[in-house]
Amino acid sequence: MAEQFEPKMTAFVCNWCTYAGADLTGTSRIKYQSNVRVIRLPCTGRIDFMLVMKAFSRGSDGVIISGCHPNDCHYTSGNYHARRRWMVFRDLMDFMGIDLRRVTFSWVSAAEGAKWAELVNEATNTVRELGPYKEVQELTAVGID
Amino acid sequence: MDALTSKAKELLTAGTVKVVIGYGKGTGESRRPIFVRAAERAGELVVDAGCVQNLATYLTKAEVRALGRMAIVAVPSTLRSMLQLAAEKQLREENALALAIIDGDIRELATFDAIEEAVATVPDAIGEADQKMIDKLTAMSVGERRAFWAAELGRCVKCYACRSSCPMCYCERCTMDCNRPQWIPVASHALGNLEYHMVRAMHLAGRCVQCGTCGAACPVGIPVHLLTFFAEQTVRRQFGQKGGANAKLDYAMSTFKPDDKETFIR
Amino acid sequence: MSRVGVFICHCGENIAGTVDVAAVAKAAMDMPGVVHAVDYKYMCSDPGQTMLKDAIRDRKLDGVVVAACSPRMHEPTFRRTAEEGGINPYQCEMANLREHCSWVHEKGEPTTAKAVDLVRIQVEKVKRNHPLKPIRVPITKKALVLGGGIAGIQAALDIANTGSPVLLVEKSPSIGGHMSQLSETFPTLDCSQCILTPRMVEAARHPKITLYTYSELEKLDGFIGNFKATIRRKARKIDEKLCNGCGVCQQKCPVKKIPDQFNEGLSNRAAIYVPFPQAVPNKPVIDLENCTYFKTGKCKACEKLCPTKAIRFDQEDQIEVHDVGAVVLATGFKTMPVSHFSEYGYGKYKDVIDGMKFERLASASGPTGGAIKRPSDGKTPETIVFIACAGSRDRLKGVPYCSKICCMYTAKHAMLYQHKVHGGKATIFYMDIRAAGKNYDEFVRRAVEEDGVKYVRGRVSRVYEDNGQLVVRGVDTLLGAEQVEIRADMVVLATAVQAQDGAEELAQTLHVSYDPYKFFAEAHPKLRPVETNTAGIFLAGTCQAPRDIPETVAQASGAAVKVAGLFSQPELTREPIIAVVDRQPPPVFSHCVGCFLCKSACPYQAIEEESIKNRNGDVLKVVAKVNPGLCQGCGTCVSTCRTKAIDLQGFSNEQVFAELMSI
Amino acid sequence: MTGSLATTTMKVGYFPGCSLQGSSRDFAESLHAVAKALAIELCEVPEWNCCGASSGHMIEHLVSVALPINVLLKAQKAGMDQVMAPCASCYNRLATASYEVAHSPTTKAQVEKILQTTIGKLPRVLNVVELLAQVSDSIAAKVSKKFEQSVACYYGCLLVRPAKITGFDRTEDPVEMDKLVAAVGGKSIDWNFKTECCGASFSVARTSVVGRLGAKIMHDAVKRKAEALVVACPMCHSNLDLRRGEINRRLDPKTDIPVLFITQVIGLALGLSAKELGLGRHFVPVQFPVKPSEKAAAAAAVS
Amino acid sequence: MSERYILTEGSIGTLLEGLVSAGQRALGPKEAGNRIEIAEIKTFADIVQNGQSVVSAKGVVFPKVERLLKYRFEGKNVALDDVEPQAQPTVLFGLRPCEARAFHALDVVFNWDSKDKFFNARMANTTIVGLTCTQADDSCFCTSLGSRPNDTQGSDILLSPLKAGGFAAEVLTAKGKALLALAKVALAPVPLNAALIPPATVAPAFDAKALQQKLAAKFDSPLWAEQSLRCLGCGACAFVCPTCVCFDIQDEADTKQGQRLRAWDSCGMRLFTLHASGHNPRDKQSQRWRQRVFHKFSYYPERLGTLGCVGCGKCSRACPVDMNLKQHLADAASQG
Repeated sequence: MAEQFEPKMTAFVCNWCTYAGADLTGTSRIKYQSNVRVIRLPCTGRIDFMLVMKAFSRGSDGVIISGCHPNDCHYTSGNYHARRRWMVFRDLMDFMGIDLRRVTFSWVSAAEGAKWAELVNEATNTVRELGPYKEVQELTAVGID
Repeated sequence: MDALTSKAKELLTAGTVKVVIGYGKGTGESRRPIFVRAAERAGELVVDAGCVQNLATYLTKAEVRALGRMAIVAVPSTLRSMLQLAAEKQLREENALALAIIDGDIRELATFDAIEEAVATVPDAIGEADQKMIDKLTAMSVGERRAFWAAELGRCVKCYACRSSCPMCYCERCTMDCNRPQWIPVASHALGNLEYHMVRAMHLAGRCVQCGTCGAACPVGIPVHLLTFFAEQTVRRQFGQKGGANAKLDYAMSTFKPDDKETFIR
Repeated sequence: MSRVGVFICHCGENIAGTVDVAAVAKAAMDMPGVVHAVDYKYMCSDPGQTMLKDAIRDRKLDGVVVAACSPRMHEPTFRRTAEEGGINPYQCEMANLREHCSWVHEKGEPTTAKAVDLVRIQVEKVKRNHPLKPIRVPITKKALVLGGGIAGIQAALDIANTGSPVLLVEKSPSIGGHMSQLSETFPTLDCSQCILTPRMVEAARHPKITLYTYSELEKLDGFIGNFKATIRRKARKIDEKLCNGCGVCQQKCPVKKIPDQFNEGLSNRAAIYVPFPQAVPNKPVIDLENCTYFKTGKCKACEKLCPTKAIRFDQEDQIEVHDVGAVVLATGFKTMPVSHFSEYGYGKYKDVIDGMKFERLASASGPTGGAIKRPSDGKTPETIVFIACAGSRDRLKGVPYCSKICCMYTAKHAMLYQHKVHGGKATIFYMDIRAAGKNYDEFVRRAVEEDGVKYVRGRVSRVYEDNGQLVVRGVDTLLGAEQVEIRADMVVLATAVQAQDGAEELAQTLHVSYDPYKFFAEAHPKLRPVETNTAGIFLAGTCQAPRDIPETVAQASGAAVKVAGLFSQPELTREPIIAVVDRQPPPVFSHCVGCFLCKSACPYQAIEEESIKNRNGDVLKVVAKVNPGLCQGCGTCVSTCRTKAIDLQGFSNEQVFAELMSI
Repeated sequence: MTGSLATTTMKVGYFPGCSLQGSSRDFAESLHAVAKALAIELCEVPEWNCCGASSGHMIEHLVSVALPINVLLKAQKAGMDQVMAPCASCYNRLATASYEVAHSPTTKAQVEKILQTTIGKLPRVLNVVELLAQVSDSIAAKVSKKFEQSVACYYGCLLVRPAKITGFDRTEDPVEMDKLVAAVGGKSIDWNFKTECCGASFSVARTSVVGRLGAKIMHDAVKRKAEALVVACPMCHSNLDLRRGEINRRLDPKTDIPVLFITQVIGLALGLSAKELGLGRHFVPVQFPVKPSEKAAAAAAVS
Repeated sequence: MSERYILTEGSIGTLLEGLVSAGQRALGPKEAGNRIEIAEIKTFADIVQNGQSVVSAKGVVFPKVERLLKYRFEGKNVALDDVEPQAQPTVLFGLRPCEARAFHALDVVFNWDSKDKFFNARMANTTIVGLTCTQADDSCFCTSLGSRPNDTQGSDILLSPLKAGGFAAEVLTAKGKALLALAKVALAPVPLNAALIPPATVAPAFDAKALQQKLAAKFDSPLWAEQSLRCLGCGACAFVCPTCVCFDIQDEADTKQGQRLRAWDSCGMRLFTLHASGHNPRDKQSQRWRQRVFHKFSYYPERLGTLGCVGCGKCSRACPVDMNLKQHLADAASQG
């Protein structure tokens, strides 16, 4: 590649832990790569599994999903439900040929500003190395005459 | 077979049920669903190896329900469907009773408890060929799997035969039909097909009774049932809960354990 | 077609220094649906807000995107402004250009590009926003106070004095808590019980306060203004109405050798006992582990001799459920247990004791009547060593924080010792002296200057016993880091303040969050110190962090005011960010198929079954319905719903989808 | 895992360090003998280098980190997931180094630069007591001749400190060695100087210091009826054994109680010979007051 | 009497090569697993001579998904990009006569009022080589619709197998003649005495004309509810059908660009007639089933002067619950 490929990263985060954590990253002025676009939801429980697939078919090269640590859910158990959803959906994506290296799940609390920066950087670097997610993005044109 | 006919006669004459949903002669050697409403036509009911389709689909079909109380000729997967439908408040004991075909003979199961018992005794493992195929796929590289499904789903025409034939796809409005927002593309291009089948599998994870009727229904022979089977197996493996085991709701995807074990969340 | 206005805030240099705000405004102007886009130095300033209001009016905006700091910071501000500008507050969204962009990325094109995206995301969202009305729910104007220490007592009294009824729940047989065990209090050295007991009595007598001693909270359901508290009243095995507290039972009880918790095990009590003479209520309890009757089935001495026939061996625990509108947590603290100090011989040597024991020794009502006698042989210690920070500020002991009260009470202890033991030698090993507080430093100075307490700045590495005497080995960092060894008759450890046992479990039953040390977490460290992040639950005293009595009392009153404030409203208005199940005209009625899988997914039991009937009252369809009072808006049901019949106001499928599509 | 060890072999990386090849051969011998008896295979780290102790970390910090990291990298290359360093000083250097690269990106980067490599997941560093503690069950199971002496377990400074680095046992009042002694039937006395300084590397430079410090330790141990001192560090051993003269000069009465390596104690209990355990190499001869049980045994043998 | 030449397997081979080198592609009934698909034909051996493909060949002229136009959002404006139909010159080789006839039923719809440029462009570039059926099954009913297994309508060339081997190729149109030229070998005319393998016998099950009249009076008959009781309301029948023309227009767009697609749809599906209000004029499956029958056998002949069905029976074979159209029509036609 002549000039470096910059991945599109989409993040779905909960409002109470990870979004707040990302705010803390800001208030602590910790720098991280600017590729990520955050979509704020009240809780990981709200993150519909289709959003992840949609993000890819919409052109994202990587997806980050993050919320409160177990036990810390602002809504007491939304993240537990989410965890189950991911435990199944992840396997299914894999079974259907989606590259799991492009999906990062994590718990980032409101106090873990540094972790958020780290997470975004690592995920972004991983995906940058993998390159654009053609396999899925190109599907939008396949099967149309 | 005689047993079934006489049972059906009895139920219809007694008025215990208004319709017996069963298998009858179809085109050529095939079997087709029939709806016997008069005792004298009970003779049309057939029981043989050709009777595999899961008729439970009709238990939620408005036109069939309108006929009155139903008796349904049930293969094991049909029984599991009935339990799952009950758990999801789509079927009540007064709606239907089962005429279960369990290794050859016919058993009338009028209560969910009875069905639960029966279900507990019959193995619910999926067919060997299907299991082989799933193992083969899981053994592949992710790229190979992608290629496999791209080829298979490329044929999909979105006729929704899989959805329509599935006993658990009773929703009046499917996610597919939801257009604000348009979650899934309507057109049957590669992306639309991939997303459609992904959603279907997810929606059946923890609810699939593994009858395979969806796969059998596909006119272009896509093994769509492998997707729901896999999703269901994932649930069973990780949470020990399964679809169609009991009439009380035990749905893995709307419950949780604080100590659910995963390895991928950082 | 919507008319969206976009307002980009420079936040001084905070955003403008990194992001090309003018370029963002220009890009925003090109976005479909945007009819107005400007950038301004401080959007949250008065002129900034006025500008927003004017724009809404003049440009007839129906949606507003404020691209500034985090919505967690100023969303309420700008929604209020939008409302004043004449549109529904929920037609206003914020793009986080500061915390999520300018503060975390380098100046440059990509950062500005991201800023544009963040704006576009919110524009696409706001285009799909719907006007929302705040939800109104009634308030039960009765408070529950957990913990009968000084914090609980104070909070209960203050709330009760505003006229609202209070349930004061204390798990031990008497209210009073740790303060009732203290001898004198710093910095005034007035007797703890002399100032506490009147409050205890006042609480007990107060017409608006119901005491639940020897009781515990089993569970708490519901939400702010509408909690349901389940309280277990443990069986005292006596009829409180009949008992007149004469105390005969205690005297006659054959079992007398039970270490007395109130005196920290320095004296004994009977199997039926009143924890201490000034206990409120002054009614005994039977301690089942030790009562002969409960162990062997024989005895019943107390029953025979009780003049009022108040003993009830067959009494059972009672469960009571009460509606309350607010909860004050005042569950207090514990001190670090023995096991942590093997190097100080704590637990090994009788004469190595902790501060609480010393309080009892020094207390006029204590086992020695206030005379300082060492536990091993009752001799008066001629030399005594106090070790401050025993566990505190010590990562190895799992307590990196300062316990805050030790410096002061250690000084007090030394002082009391000097007053009681003339010619006694008191030495204090300390790290730093933290005597910030009214008259606190003066107090410490008095200990040094007037009472001749010897302060040695340094840590103690080991306390060991040599020829029947304790040897305290430490270092004096002020005298050239010399090792010092002091042969002492008694050693007092200022053990660290820790969260009460079971604090974590309680926090989880109440859904309040807590810090790594199991102290309950306040909603905001500076601006909301007495709230928890669970609406309607407030904090008082040491369950939140170590603090002394004056602070505790102040915070308790603070919590009480919060409760009073809540109760002063006719009803509660809540954010309308809740789930709703769609309703359609007949014949559809709702897309919900009534599978109720959402019901098991809801953490708040907010999903109910609704039967849709025709005129003749026959049920046409049973569908889900969300109780707006119970729903907290997590949206778990939304992603569980296969037919997409449930949606979350403010984070609807259409909004989120549009956000995603705009990236 | 401990229980199963009786049957299966456990593989552990092994870093001898200099002392075990010189001054503390007795330690080495007893260690190998015991390991053999417990079916623990000590796999020596291929072409290991100095741990960077003593002079190393006094003079050049970076080198004192790079050296042990180099060792750990070699161990990791050799597929080891734990490395046991019997010498407390080696142990401390290895542990400190891996702690530093784990916690300071800058140090990590510098070290990577020096070693011309990238540092991945390093093997866990164990001291000898830690290792034996892992298998204490099988030790207890294998005891053939109870070690009935009452001893003072002496940990010294490097084994358990600093806690954030060793993360092993109770820093201020360690007990793991005492547990091992108990496991083989011995009685470990309660005394005061478990973690007192013994003078460490002054062993050569300033023997007077060693004498002063050692005397304090020996005094308390003897006063509390210890029949031997048990150590897990070559320096402690040489200071208390080799320098007994210096110590006794400051003691009244003088003492001749032996100083044993924990491996030797366990070895004796497992019924290994004095030779296998290198007991002959001590300066203070290893002998114990005869126990009543032994008397009985002897009597029985005669009649 | 049109020209008839002998096409040996060999000359079919060269013909196939010829048309490929002429920049055309040959599609035809081909084995795919346990199904027959309309797929690329390379050699004569590829062609399956008996049995029906699951999905019809209609996709060649009316793809399951086709792009009608593209657009981009430029600021607040939308820029349109026209899309030209991908009309690759195609020969449908060895198509069953019933399917060959089906293109007419499509044509009458796509050129009913406005002329559909996409359909027409594709149709113009398509040559059809029919192949006489020598085998039929219980779902076939071409003869009931006034057709026959060796019907020439719709084909540019019709191949009929000769007893002696090879085929009699009847050239029916100029297109056909041009195609045959690509064989690049002199073709012998079929001698008059040459014997053909007899076409399949398909017993007529009803009379289409009579059916049409019957239907006029049967709109409210309980028959439809009875027949459709087992119908699941999926679109399998419509999507395999060579004559079904129902389509849906869908825009797929984000904030940057979009495309307008035409995709197959089916009147058998509930959603097909669902109004935004929630009202559905064809709410019951029976109504949708009736619509399907009436559309093909009543409305088509009335409005477009042709049947909307060719009796290929693909729908019956594809149906997961064995809705056998022939049977159901026969019942409709027979009942009073």
